[in-house]
Amino acid sequence: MSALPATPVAESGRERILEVNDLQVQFPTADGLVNAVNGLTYSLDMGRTLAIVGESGSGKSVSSMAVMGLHDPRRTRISGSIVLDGTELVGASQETIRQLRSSTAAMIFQDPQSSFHPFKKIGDQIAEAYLVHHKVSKKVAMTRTVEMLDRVGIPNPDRRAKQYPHEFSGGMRQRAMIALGLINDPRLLIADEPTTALDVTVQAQILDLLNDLQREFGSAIVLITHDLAVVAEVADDVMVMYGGRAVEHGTAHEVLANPRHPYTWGLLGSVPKLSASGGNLRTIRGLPPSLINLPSGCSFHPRCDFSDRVPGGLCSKELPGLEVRAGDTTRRSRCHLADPAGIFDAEIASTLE
Amino acid sequence: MLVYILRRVLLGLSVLLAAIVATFCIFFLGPSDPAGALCGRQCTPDRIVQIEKDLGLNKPKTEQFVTYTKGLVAGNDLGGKKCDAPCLGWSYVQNRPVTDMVKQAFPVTVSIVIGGIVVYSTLGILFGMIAARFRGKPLDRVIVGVSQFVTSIPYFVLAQLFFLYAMVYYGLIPRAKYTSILDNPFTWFTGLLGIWLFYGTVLSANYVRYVRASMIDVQNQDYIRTARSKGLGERKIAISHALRAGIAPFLTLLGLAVAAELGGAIFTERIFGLQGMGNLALTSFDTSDLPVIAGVVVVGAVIIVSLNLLVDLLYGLVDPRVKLS
Amino acid sequence: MSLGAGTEATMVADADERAPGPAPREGKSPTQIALERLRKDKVAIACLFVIGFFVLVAILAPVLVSIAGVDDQLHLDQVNPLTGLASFQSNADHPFGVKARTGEDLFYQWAYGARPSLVVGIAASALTMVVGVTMGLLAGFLGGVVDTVVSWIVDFLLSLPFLLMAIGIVPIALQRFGNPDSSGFIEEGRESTIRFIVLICVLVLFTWPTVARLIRGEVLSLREREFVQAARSLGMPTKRVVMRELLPNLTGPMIVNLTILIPAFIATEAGLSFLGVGLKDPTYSWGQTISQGVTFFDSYPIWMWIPTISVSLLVLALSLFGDAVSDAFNPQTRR
Amino acid sequence: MRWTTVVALATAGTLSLAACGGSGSSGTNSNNDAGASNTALGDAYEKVPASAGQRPDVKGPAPEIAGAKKGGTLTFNSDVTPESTDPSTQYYQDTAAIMKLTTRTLTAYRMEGGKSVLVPDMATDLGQKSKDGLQWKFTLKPNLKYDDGTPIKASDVAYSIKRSFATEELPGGPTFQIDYFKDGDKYKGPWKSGDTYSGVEADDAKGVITINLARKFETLSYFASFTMFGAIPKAKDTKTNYQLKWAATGPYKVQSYTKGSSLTLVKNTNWDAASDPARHQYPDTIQFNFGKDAATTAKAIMADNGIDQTSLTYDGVNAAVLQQALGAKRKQVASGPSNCVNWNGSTMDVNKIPLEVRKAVAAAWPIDQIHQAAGETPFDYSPGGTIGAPQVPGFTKFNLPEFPGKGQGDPAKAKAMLQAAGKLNFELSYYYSNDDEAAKNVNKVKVAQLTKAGFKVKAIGVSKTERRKKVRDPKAPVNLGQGVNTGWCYDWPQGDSIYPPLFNSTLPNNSGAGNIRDKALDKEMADIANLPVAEQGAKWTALDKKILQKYVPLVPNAYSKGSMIFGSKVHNVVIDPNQGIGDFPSIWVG
Repeated sequence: MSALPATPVAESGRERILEVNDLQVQFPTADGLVNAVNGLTYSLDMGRTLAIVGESGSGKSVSSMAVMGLHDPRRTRISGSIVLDGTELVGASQETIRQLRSSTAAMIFQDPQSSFHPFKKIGDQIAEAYLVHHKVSKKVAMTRTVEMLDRVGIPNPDRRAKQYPHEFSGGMRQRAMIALGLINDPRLLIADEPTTALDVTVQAQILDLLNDLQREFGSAIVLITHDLAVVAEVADDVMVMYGGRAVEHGTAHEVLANPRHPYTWGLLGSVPKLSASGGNLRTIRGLPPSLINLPSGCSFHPRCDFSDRVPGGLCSKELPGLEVRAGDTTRRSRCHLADPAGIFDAEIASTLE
Repeated sequence: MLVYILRRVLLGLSVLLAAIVATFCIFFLGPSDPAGALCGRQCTPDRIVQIEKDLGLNKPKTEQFVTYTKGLVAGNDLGGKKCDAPCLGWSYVQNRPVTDMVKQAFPVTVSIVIGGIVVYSTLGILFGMIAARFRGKPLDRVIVGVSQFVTSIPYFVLAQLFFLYAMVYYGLIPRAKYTSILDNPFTWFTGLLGIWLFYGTVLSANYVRYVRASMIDVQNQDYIRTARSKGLGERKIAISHALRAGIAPFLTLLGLAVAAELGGAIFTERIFGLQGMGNLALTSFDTSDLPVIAGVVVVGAVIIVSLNLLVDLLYGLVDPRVKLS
Repeated sequence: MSLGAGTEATMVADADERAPGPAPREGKSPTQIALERLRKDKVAIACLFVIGFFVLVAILAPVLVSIAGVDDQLHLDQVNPLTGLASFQSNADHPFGVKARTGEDLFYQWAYGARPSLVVGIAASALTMVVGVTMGLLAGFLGGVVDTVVSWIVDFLLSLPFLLMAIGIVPIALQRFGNPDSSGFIEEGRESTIRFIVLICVLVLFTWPTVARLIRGEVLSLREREFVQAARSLGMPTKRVVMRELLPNLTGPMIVNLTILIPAFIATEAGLSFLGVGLKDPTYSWGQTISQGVTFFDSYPIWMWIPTISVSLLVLALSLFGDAVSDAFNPQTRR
Repeated sequence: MRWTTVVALATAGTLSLAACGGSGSSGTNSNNDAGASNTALGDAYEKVPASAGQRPDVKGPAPEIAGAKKGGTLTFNSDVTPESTDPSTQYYQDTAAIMKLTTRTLTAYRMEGGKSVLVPDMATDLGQKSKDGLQWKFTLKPNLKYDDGTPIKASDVAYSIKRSFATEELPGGPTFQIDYFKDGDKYKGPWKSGDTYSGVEADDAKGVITINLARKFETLSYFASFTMFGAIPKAKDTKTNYQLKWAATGPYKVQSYTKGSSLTLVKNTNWDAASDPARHQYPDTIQFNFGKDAATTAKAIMADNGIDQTSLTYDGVNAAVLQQALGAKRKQVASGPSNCVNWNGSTMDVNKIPLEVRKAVAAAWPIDQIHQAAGETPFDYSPGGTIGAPQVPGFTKFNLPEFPGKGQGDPAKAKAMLQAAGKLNFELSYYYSNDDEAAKNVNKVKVAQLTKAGFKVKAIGVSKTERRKKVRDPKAPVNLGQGVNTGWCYDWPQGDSIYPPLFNSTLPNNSGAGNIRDKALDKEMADIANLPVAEQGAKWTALDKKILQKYVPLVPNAYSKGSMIFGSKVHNVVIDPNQGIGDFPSIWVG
């Protein structure tokens, strides 16, 4: 595992808001120990957007929740280091973490339907977050809430604040969620699939909104998504995760245009194309790995079409490191293949067009 | 909300009406000999005919049903025996209007049930929450274990032992006694407190695990995570977010359980010697005094339907979504 | 845009990632996974042994009583005619003692008493499940008028005071279906059969609505799920949708419910017998024995305690096992 | 027949309530073993002398009981709830005992050293009979008052009697007045037939109540102790609701009454102790709780804590406390003869079963086993082999060898008798309650023994309610256990309230015992009944013997006993042999 200070984008001058080092998250269950995140290292500067992509079970949500300290400490084992705005979170008291939530780091959840309390008014729920961190009257908090609802583009914010979640449409709820995320001007915003449940036009509006807000507040954003189109649109950096590990991490351009890992190829290949008339979608064969018994060596090898090109069965024996490979400058990847760029150019690129 | 209430009331009324029809069919169309029972010991065939005439038992069943229903609404005059509305019929054995007998027994049963509900709701929610909060810890195991154990022992055995040891042999708890709340609220309270505590505690064991599961389920809900992500303290989350959501399904269960509670009250009344509707039904069962049993069943249905309605309305207050449905 | 149909299902399940669910495994249904979990649950296994023990007692009752050398006759000579009680609690001839006054053997009644408990518990809960699930499926899946009617019946039945109705129905059913001869004679065997059937019917009648309500709720939410919608839009016949898509997904709640119902019914049978409207001689039942013996709990404790402990143990084992099953299907509520 | 719990107490724990009021059970003695160890209890019965009959000259007040204290609360708990507390219709032992506290009657029983004698109560004597015996006059003592202080008038007593004729509005009471009083069959009570009735007349100025009879009624003085011979102020009569709040004339008045649940009595300050020879006024409050589970009540009283120390029950000695009652807690039990004789379902239809077979049944009858299976204990019965009860004045107790009144029966001898008569496998058929534990056990015993004796037995199990109807059904196709099948409780201690109601040939089928149809017997009974009361006893004894030997209509099983258990602070609980229940007004606490 690389212990290097790991920032693929060495852009000095910006303040570093988040630094995750060798993060491990495990859940003991009756069936065995679930290794959800296995040695994840990355960092994020203010004003930048990092997209984390990967299949279900790849550890992207789990690692982000760890940043918010949202795992039940009684049933989770976390090791490594998470430094948020200069505060070490691993091993910190619940009170310390609580203070940082929403004020320093806020999270937008993927399902606004279930993420709002069904019995409470939207306005009250948002104002509550403001009241925790500000010693103001309820009235002030409500004014602020209405202001935020207006900011995220909810019409009639006054009236809307007094409504219950079930009276909101999906898009409106998502906007309210964002308003909740931003109410305390957080320095880091983690958005977990913020657009999954929405139709395309609303999606675009929400993404624009996030972009605008980032520009305005200068916050850093972690965007968790499986939607590569979204990634292309908003992300500065992209981290691809598989089996609880990062397998490729670089700028959006690097990762999307010239991916260096067979798993990234698979992801890109499974994106439906408007041009392809009824052609079969390509999917990644096999199923995501069991997090209880991770495959030996490279976790991806059982599903990898290229592992036979690595001599000596190395793929199943040894875990490749996340390193800057020959020909790259900043992007790091985790693969035994000697010449992934060559393979991509020769065999993969054409299929993605 | 008004539409919702109206709908619930209408549904309740239709169910009640059906309950009356069903009760009538079961108890009055079945083979029985009410006139023989009422006739007493100096019985002659003439007298039986006379009684049948008095009670309208010689008329067609449909007409009897109309009379019965009419009696419920407007009262009846059964062969010179005046039976005021709501007339539930005439007790063959006791030679009294059933309504009088039920009126006497009704407040006893309702007192037991309501008091029991208060105790077991409080204890059930309290211990359920504690268990959920300390999930997997020894305290949780103790609470769940004890509740499992208590629910496994037949209630009537527990009640007998409690009565004899706690109330009779050692006199730890005053003997149960019913006085009307209207006469003396204080003795009403003290007289029934022991029963409420016992009945409520035993019954709460049924709900502890339910509340616990419900609270754990709520703990896993997205909106609790959201609340946490806002930086709210655990106490605030537990009380203002989790409890409210966790109680909603409990309320539904409460409505469903009223029928069962009335049943539990039978054992309670019998063992602790309180003259409630359960005891009344059992006594009447023994003397085949069918109108009384039928009356008790109808009133029991009224209690269940109205408590259900109450629970539904409460649920409407807790969960704003139901107003739409 | 999405990553493609192949990963769609797993993406939907992404929400579960934070709460670690079962790790995906190849070719295993939720039931199989649950069974696997059960196999590892020590409490569940212990409960199975207890349940198995009582099942064996019930099945082998004739063998057991002949080994013990006891019968169902009166043994007036076994008790002190003055006090009506036997001088012993347990001896070689009567391991569980004898009843007061009549000296009837209690081991005999205990061994045969295991039968109605289990038969009522299992038969009534199986029937309840069948009726409840059917009605719940109909209401939830067909909706419309059917739903309204079924829901109304559910509301109606749940509004009747169960125990009071049971108290009233039993004697009436006895008279109606007893078919007495000219002298009013109903054979003993026939009467106890009627009581048995009436008891089961009453239990089923008043319990299926609860199950139906639950299943209806499940079906309503399942109906909106993608795979069911897909199956319907593909024109799959309703029957197939129900059998292939809905039922398998209801297995969990059904099994969990079954494990709740069985002990509940066993306890109810005991309670009804205590009130005198349950089972009667010559069908022995534990509830009956308890109700007779409870009077003598201090002077002749073995009479009440053996069946009480048996019922409690069986109910405890069944409900703990039920919890284990429920946990196995739904690890979220795991202790 | 006064109504009582003649059926054996249901085995403890079952929730069935006995249908009728009153106390214990019935019975004979157990086997020899039991008899030996039970001598004390058995003999206690023998020691009770016959009730001393009538004492017309007794005046009030009742003599003080040695050591008795005033004050305190006495609590009665019972499983049984009084059916009706209307003075005109009450006909139960327990209700009569309760109402003795509140309601004075023309005559009353009082306890004199364990004997129960009839004394004048509201009347100055036991009634003055005209020469032809068809007119009786009772004169009220002066200055009698209701609990509200208003004076009791002779017409109030007459009104109370007249109300008892209204059997449609107020069913269930005794009916001797209908049979004996002038035009008794025509008068339908004050509501239907008006206030004027030639059978009962009152003269308020002289305080005289005149009763005109249709035929001689030598034992009317006894009948006059029924509560219908109390006083009811017409203005306060609420008809069917009078039972809920009745005017008091005795030492206690009703403070509150919840039917089926509780009755609270407090001292009646307008009661005049000086004029009442039969009652005391010791406790301040007397509380009755009804519908209390018998077993728990019994256990509580035996445990003797708190309120249970001043509590008692007339539910008999429950099986749950039998061991204590026979041993350590013997002092908390009062037991004594009752007015009932028991034959446990042995009535034989003389028209359907030949005499030889009836004798065989008597020889085989398993008396002791039945008592045991029914759960009857020495507190419920003592051995008895006669139809009449031995405490009836003038009655001489006897034991015929064919009717020992105890023992296990001899099936071998019975079989030999059957064989001799050529009636082997004679079918005996009868009904039993199959929803009653004790009845089922008794049936098992009967079936086993009778089968062993060479009978074919058809035992028909029906519900309790059904059985009540069946045993009185004139056309019932069975030959055993019909009619008055469990036993008889006399209404007053004289043969005319025992034999004619059982054996009169004019009775409808299955409403007496054995369906005997013999005009000669009718005449014999009528003749004895018309003798002066003092002369009747010996004649009835001879008749008893004759009926048993000549007709064999039943097998006497036992003399019943009444038993009460009480807390350690309850005193002077004595069973009235004419009532089978304690004399409540003489009980004190402290």
